[in-house]
Amino acid sequence: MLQWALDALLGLGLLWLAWCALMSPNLLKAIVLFVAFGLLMALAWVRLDAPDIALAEAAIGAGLTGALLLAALARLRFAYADEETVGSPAQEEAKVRFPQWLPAVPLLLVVAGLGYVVLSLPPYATGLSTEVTANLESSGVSNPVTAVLLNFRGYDTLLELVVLLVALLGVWSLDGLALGRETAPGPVLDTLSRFLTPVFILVAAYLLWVGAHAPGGAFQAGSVLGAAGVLLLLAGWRFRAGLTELPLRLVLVAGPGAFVIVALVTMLMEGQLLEYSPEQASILILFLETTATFSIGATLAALFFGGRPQDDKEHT
Amino acid sequence: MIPSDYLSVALLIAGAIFFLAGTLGLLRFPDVYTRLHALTKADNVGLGLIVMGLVVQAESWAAVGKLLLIWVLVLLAGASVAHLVARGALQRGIRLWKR
Amino acid sequence: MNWNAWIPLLVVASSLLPGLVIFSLAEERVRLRSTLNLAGALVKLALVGWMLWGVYHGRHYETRLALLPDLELVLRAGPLSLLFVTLSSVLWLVTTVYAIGYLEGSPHRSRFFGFFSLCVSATVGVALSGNLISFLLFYELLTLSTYPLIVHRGTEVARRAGHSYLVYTIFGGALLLLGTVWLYTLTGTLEFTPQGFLNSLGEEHHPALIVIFALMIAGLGVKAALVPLHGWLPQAMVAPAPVSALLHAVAVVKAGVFGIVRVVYEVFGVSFAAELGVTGPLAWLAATTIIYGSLRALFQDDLKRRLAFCTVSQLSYIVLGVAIAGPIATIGGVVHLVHQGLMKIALFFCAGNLAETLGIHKVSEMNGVGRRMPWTMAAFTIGAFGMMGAPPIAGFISKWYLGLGALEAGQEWVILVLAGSSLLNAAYFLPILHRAWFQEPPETWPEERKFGRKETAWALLLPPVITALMALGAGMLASAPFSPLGWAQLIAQREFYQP
Amino acid sequence: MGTVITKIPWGVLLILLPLMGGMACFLWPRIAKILGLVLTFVGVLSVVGLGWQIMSNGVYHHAVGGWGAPLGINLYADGLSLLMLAITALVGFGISVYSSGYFERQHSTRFWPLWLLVLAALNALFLSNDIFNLYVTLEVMGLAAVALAALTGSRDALSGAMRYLLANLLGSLSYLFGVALLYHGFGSVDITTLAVQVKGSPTTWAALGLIGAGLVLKTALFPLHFWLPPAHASAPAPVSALLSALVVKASFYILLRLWLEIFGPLGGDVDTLFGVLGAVAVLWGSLQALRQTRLKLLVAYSTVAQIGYLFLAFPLAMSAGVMAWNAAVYLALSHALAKAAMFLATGNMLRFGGHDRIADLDRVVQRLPLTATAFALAGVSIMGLPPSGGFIGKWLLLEVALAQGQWGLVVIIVLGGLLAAGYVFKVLGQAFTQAAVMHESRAVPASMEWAALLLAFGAILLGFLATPVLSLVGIGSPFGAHEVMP
Amino acid sequence: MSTVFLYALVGVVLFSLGLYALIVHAHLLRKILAINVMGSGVFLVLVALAKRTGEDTPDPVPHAMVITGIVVAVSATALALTLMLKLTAETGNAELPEDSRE
Repeated sequence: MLQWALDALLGLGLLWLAWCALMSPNLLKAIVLFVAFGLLMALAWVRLDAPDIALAEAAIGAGLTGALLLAALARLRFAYADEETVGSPAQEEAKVRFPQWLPAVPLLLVVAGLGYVVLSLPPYATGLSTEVTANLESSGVSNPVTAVLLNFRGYDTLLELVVLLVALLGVWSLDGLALGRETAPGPVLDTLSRFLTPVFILVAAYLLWVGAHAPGGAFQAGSVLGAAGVLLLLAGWRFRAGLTELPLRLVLVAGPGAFVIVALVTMLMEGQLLEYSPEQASILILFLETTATFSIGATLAALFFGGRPQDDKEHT
Repeated sequence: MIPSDYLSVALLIAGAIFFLAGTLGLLRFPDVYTRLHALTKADNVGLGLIVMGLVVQAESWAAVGKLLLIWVLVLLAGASVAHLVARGALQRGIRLWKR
Repeated sequence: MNWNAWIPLLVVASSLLPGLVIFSLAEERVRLRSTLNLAGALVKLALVGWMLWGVYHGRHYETRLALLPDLELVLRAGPLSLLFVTLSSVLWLVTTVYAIGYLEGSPHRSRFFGFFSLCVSATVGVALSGNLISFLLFYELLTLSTYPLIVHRGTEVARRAGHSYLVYTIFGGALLLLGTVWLYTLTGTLEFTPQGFLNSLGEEHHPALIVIFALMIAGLGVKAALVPLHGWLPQAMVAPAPVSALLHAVAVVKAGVFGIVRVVYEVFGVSFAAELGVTGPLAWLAATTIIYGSLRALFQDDLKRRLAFCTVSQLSYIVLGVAIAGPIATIGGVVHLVHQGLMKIALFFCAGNLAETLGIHKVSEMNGVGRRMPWTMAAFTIGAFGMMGAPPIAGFISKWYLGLGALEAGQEWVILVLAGSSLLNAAYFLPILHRAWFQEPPETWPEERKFGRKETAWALLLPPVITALMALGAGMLASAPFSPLGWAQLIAQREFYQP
Repeated sequence: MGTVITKIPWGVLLILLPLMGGMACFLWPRIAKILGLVLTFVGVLSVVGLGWQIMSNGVYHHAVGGWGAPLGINLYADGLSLLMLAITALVGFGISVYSSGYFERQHSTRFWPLWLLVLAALNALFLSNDIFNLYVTLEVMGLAAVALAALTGSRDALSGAMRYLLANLLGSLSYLFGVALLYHGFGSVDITTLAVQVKGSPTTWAALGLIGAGLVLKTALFPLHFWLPPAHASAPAPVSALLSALVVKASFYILLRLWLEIFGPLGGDVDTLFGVLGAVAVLWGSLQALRQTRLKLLVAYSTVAQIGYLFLAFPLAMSAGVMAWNAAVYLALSHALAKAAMFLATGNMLRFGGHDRIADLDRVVQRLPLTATAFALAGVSIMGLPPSGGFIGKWLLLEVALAQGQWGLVVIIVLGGLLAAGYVFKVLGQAFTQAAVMHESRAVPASMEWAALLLAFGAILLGFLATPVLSLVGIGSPFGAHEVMP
Repeated sequence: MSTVFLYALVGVVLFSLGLYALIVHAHLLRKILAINVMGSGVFLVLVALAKRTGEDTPDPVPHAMVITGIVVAVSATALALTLMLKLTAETGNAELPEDSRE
């Protein structure tokens, strides 16, 4: 009963936060509420026995997305500040285009319909869990989620890393506004980032290693690395001249690149794309996860940075 | 319930009270600086008490270590963020509240 | 390897390939271009001659290429096809000579001759098509390749004429397509067959067949300039004279008429069409067009427009011959396909000469032109008398057979139409001749170009004279074995009325 | 020789090569152009290899990871996939050749990696047999396409791309929701497995609604086409070609595939709905195209209309499955070639004249004859006039519609062709005349003119290849399951 | 009602809330937020229903899918935000212009 009440409270809390985030008249508030919503989602994932997702959500969904949104808002306001007319907060108000209830009516029907459909599903269904359990032995890892991500459906993960790369290519090709350095970061942030970076790296390494048999893995580790990058960027750290070109790009491509190469090699050796022999599976997975972690971390940090990084002397 | 459980409960409740006080301060205090003061002070102690309450329940020294690490990290982050917020407010020219 | 299977394709290719090469030629390579054109025309003529001889002796020439799983692109040389192919090939040669002279020094000639060759290929394709889908294919190709020729001059008037041409023909093409597909869903075949292939369809399909017939006639009637679908033709006269001559007197409009002949005789079968009761309305439509075209021609001062309305009227003689639905009328209609082409192209050549040499575009400017350009006007006179139906020129033969055929079929009213239209023909041609021969020439011509002692350039002079002589010859030697009339009789015997 | 060709895993190469190429172009921008050209050409060869394989061994299967469905992901290629791959390779090569002349240095380094990744995603999509994997490929393709559409950074391009991105994301989420329902309802994301498992139930219908809506949005079927004209019209020419020719076809392909395998027999009246929307799209898109004064917008609206044609096959497929689908596939293929050619030709005219106002086209026929020819030939196929691929597709569609007495559709098909003629000749008519405004013209590289021309020529050539193409599409009988339906 | 269906229903409502906000709002940042909320809704449905195995361990396949989905979502968000910023720099307004072409 207590459990149920907790779940109900959590569910209602999610809905309420989402509603507030979406309808708040103030954009900053909306984003902060959205981050809170993300954290509550992480809690929901825990309640649903999905600790892997909880970690990913907390790090990526709430953390990095929140950072991206806040940075975007800051740049948006900075852009507005240039012009007299758009400086007013009216710009950001939750402007509504037509009677608000108009789309609400069909959407209520959608809710009712989909709700009915969801409830009509059988209360018990194993999905693919039996197949996963049966083959977990030969997958090379004992965390079933990692097994699915890196082995059973590793091809999806390969393409997913490509999605991340594509997003970065897109951001760079748009000449996004690079993160400026308007104010000096100050000693506190500087010290904090210096102190925390090793901790982040340690945590990332731990998550990466532990992912084989417990919640964690490349995405979680990568996003922790990414968070470290964000902190460093905020503290004023920049890529050193000479590293922004090929070396940086190599790190960004390492994850999907390694994946593709492994895919090719396994195909040549075993006959099928990404078919690992059971003996080598765990080491291959670790290799893929390591490269993926670096790439994910670097890509997320680069996404936060915005524009294509340039050598410091050019960057004014 | 064994004695250590009573200790946990006491510590947790104490922690919760600190959180409550901190939140109350956040809501009721007049300006950003005083609010920061209430929030960080109370929450840091509150979290410490809760961590202590959980340490009592911990099953291994590793778990104790992790719990303490959380506290330390939050202390660090909280202090730094409070500093940054206050500095930002000062730079934007927000005045200190005076009676 | 059976070469006979490729000859029809070669006939099409003999103008298509030079055309494609010509597109890529630089503007100033006049000699190479002319050589290519003439060589293509001669090769085509030779191939056609070969097939004529072969078909006369009962050989088959047929090319089949897969187009759709159950439909093929068929090019087949039958007597009817050859009639049209021969006409087009001969006239293409003549017109090419004329065009080389006419366009000398004007811009965009590569483009012009390229599209010109495409048009001829499409026309020959239309003639040789052995089934409806092939016919449709070349018919649309003809539409598309004519458009650039109409807008060739790039003026606003030309653009509007092209626009109007497209509105009519694309719409017609769509109707024809609709009719064809519909027919295909009913029969599962589209192969042109003597006496048609629809006899076996049951009663219940007859209403659908009548609609299909209407769709097809409407689609073809656009190019055949049946009233009220003729609107584009007079406007299209903005095109250069060789275009008006070959395409709007012969190729394009004949493609429409030829299609009607095919549909009536080899899709529906003339007796089945009569049974459906669709030939009567078609005959009335043709008669209306004949009279309407002549009446409109009467009031045109622009020479080419007058000739265009004359074309509208004359084309329907052929349709009328078909719609009367008797063997003799058929001969009259089919032979007029050739006769009208010869006479009308001569007339257009002459009109082009007047415009090119003296800058004359209007009938009212033609006073005394016969003295300045006697050869041209002599050819014009032959053509004009032929149109009126005066013996011994080819037009007389056509009208004679049409009249006989109408009497044979018991449709006397047709005689009245023929007589009326002949009177009208005389009414709009005789004044021209009178002006040209018996009026005093003006002091100066609108825009005269000198050609030494000749009245005009050889390339411009020879084609009208030759075609006029051919029209004369077709009439005088009508009883010879390979004359148009002889061939039309062969067609009527072999294809339509064989037991 | 033959055995070597049949042993090489062409299908996998089609995915991996452009993927690696995209990354390599990102790493070493200097070789991007050469690498892109070489790899797209190798793509053409690979499709030929795959075709050989499929023709000699039957449909192509590849169990990624060696697991096989339902646990793993299967790659699958039958005749339908093969044709889509082939058209992607051909149009892709054309786009590559064109782009090698089109882009300046800065844009070139940005274009090639994204373009190769789109190509990889397209190939992966056509080869996938797994609805979740399809979602991921859709996302790779969608995000890269958005980035490409915004490449010029102009105001129009940015707002077009933004609209496109939002539509894309909404479509993807809707699709993903449908995938979630299917997985939880029937325990698999493998299409073949689902085809057996799925029964008519509220879950199925909801999944159909969500997946259908998502894919229809991505395919830009009326009334969800709003994002297409601005995005396609403001992108650089090769990108417009890519988006109109291939990207919208990809989501249509998924819809078709899922309809054939999973939803068709359970779809109820959805096919009628698709038909009606398709019909309205044909008319609306054509009329809008006629109204445009800018060439690129005209061509973009023409895409809206031509997409409508593809959906006309749905109501007709009830009783004449194979024929109707053949028609749709044929139309899709020829539209891909023709529309790519048209956008590329438009790009040439735009570069040449510096604008794309239709009324001010300045004697394009004389000054850019190859481009004008390309536009005209592509127009022939779009109008559905013979001889062209478009004609064959329209013929098949008309035949089915007439055989079933669907007079409404017959009228729409014919009318759509007439309207198409209207907007194509609206452009060509101006191309002969001299513009009132004189302008400085800019040279157009030969590679750009020839790329457009050859693609257009391909669309015409398709008019003569119906028999082989239709026998290819029959491999593995993708439409076969439907034939026995009453 | 079990936890599974509770969360699944919350997911459905989140999806619809997001959709509603996406339609109603003009500001692009809000649209991007709305898309993210919609995504969370779908993810919640996927994962909640995975708990129906009747055992302690839920079905891991949807979990893997959701992790993929989260990464896709953050990628799309980053791209969308950059586009929004560039568009704002061009138009001075973080909204989609009504059709601005002549």
